Amino acid sequence: MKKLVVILLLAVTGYYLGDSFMDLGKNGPVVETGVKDFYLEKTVSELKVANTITSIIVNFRGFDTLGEVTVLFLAATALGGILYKKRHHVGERSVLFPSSPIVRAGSKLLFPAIVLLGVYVFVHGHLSPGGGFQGGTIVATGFLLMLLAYDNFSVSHNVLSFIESFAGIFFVLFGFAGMWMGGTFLENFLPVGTMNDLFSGGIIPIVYILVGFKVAAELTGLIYTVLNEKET
Amino acid sequence: MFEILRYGIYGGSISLILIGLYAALTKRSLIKIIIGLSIVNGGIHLLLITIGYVKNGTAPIFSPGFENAAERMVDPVPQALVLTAIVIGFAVTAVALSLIIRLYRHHHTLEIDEIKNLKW
Amino acid sequence: MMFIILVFFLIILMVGAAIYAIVQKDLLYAVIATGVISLILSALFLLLQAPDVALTEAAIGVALTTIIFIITIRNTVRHEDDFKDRDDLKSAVK
Amino acid sequence: MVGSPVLLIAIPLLAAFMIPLLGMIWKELVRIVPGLVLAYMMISSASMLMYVTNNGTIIETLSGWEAPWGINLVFSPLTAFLTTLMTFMGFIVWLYSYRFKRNVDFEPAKKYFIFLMMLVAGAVGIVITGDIFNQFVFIEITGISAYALTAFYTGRNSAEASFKYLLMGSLSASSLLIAIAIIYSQLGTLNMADIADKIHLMPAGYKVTALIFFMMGIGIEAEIFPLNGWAPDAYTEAPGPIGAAFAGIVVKAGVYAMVRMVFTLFDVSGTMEVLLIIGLITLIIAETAAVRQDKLKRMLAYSSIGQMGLVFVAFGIGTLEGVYAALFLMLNHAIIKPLLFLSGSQLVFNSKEKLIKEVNGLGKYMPYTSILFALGAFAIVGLPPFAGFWSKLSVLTAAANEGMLLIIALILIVSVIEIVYYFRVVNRIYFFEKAEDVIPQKPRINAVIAMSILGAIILLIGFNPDVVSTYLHNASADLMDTQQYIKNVFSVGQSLTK
Repeated sequence: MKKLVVILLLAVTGYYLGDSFMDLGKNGPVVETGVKDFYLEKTVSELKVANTITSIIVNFRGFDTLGEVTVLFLAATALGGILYKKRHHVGERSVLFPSSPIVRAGSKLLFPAIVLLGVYVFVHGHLSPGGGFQGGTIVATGFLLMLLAYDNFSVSHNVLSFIESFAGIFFVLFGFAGMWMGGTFLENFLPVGTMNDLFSGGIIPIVYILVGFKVAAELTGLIYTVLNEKET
Repeated sequence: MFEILRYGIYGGSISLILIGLYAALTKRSLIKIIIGLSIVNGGIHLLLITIGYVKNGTAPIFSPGFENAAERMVDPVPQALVLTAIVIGFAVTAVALSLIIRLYRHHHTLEIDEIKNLKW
Repeated sequence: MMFIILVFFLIILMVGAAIYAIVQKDLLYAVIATGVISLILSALFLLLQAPDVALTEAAIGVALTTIIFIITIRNTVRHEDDFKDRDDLKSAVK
Repeated sequence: MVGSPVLLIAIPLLAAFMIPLLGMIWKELVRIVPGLVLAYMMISSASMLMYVTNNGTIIETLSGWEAPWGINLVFSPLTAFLTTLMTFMGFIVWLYSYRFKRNVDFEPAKKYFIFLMMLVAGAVGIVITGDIFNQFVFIEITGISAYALTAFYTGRNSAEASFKYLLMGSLSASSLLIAIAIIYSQLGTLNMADIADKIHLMPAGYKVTALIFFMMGIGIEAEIFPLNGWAPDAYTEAPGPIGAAFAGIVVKAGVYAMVRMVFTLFDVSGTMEVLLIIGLITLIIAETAAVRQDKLKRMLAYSSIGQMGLVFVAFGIGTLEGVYAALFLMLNHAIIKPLLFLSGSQLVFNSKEKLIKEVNGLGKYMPYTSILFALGAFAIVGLPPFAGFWSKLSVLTAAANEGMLLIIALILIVSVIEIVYYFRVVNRIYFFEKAEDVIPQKPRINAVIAMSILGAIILLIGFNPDVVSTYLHNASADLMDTQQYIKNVFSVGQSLTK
């Protein structure tokens, strides 16, 4: 009975969803020129950033990104709180998969490469696909690999929270610096340089690198907290 | 041809949303519910990306020498939104799963009917 | 033409994986099917000219989400219909 | 220079990132710093409220891009009023829970204060942002803080209440994203003023679909009827002051998002009637459910949902008077319900089950707390000399002017039900004998101060309702005038930072 009701509900939802989007190909949007043309134009002419998505995430909609790293920060904090036990054995964890020597050796080989790739991705976020989020998550997967392969591999919670806090603090301080330089919050106050240089785009690469550090630290901490959750 | 592509992707993403919603609303295992939610999120992300797609579009990244390629580029805004939404969705999923672990500690089951201590 | 066939193939695969994920009673397989959905999504994002999103989805959806699900399953129950503790199940299997 | 709206969000974020470091230096700092931040937010938004009342709306652009392109913050009379209210409540809740888990556990206490601060910051963000996707991000910030605070006690039911909240929260976040997708696909913009400017171009069918998805997405925070299943459990299982924070802060932000959407963003005809009907259903179901409860906090939670229903009824009347009445109700509810939660959780402090019958005869043992609870109860049912009376009167006047007699009758009937269940509790406090095993709790000095401030405000508004009427009039005029909103956002001349 319940399933029937749900299916009926979903049918109605599906019909209206389809109705809203299917016509888009035929008629197109009712407003031809949205904000995207402005973004595409200004990214080249004013910000000198090659990757439009980077310029949107860090500059045009930078406030969203600040909120988003806060969501991750809160999730990492919440996870620690929800799984909190009075006596927490640090460094002891349930080994997920008893890993073979091949996996261990392979992980050891791959780990620096993955971390290096992640760092490359977030440093070049304004020039090529990628950026803080992508690079940060790649670095976190590197740490995840090590955590899975070695049951005695541990990351220091203090170091992680240092990185997390400092990256977050500097992000907000860069925003304040924009205000202090006479503009608005998160305004790009540094010279933008020439396009396709590593040092171009003003504060955009700097902020994205901070985001990368923060995301990497938070995701690693999150995974580490869950991995340390012993079966009871 | 392009119309067919568009319909196909919209159809795929909407059916993902509906399948996920079905799982989230009818399944009795808590983990299945969260799986359903993450499928819904995937569908919505695909939907958003497809909105921005244009025929024969290129990625919204300017390469040296092609600074005037803007009119052929796909819409970058939905992509930025999806980036944000993916990370937020992951954060919510992680919190949900940790709550499941804690519920299991107390109830030793994941059946939603057996956990209902509180009235709905 | 090839492009459209490829996209349709991926979409059918993805919807199939989604259906498999919700009918499968073994939660571990269901979770892996969810990971497959994320993988296909990431490929679709790449085909739809969204390389940034594809990177993120590949790292978060495929690797991190799946692993968190698997850890949860290791810490709780593996089968959807399990009513009892895992220890009971273990002894029953042995 | 009176401050800047962006600081209301940036400062708490900065402090939240700093607290883990500060905790390593001196453990007391994790309590003091959130308090300082909340006090700063309160003072700053109050002074900006004065500025806005005299000089008109403040629009703050971010990242140096003007309205449709960058994200902007709107500090209009309405948002200034709500922000001041919410930050004030945040400060009161902080004051009440200053000694929370002191000398017991450091880690949970640290997290509690981070989440409390972020709850307030997220709610402020929902209210002052001028961009729908940004609003989504702030809804998630508020949401995650709320889930974590609901699951704060490691007891049996708190994780379940939190899970229920999270489930509904993430479903509604998904529907919010779908709504954003529909809007963006048609209008190519995410800025609220820009949407309000262009919405008439959108075909009506899409508009209705988008509006329904939006309502589903935001209704969860606003506790409207089909989406409020989480509320009683979350209010019951969360720590006492958090119930107050939910009632005073989160719900207000949700209601704001809802009415901003209905009044400004969309121009669908008939939405007001829908609001009215949803409000009536919520009101009647919640108030009848409240009578049946045997747990004190659950009763208060249902009463809170019912009050939100009344707020929506008042908004749904659709006239300027109706909006005025609704805002007045929100103000009163935001002050009275936290007082009830705070004093109520003192009354059942030492009990495990938190049942209503455990307050029997506590009037002798906890005289001050009991008086404050009784004051709150009298005020919320709308007895004449207290604050609630004026707001209920204004709702009835607004309905009478529109000739909605049925609604007046229903509101009066529901008020009678409200009187029944609140007076039952007050009756138990004063005229019953105390059970043997109930241990009265002597409230701490900071809790007493926090509750006394709220009580004093109730009396102040009750005896002199004119102190708030200027702000309420400005705020309701601001909500009704869509064209002015659009004009304000697009004429960025008032940015204070320049």
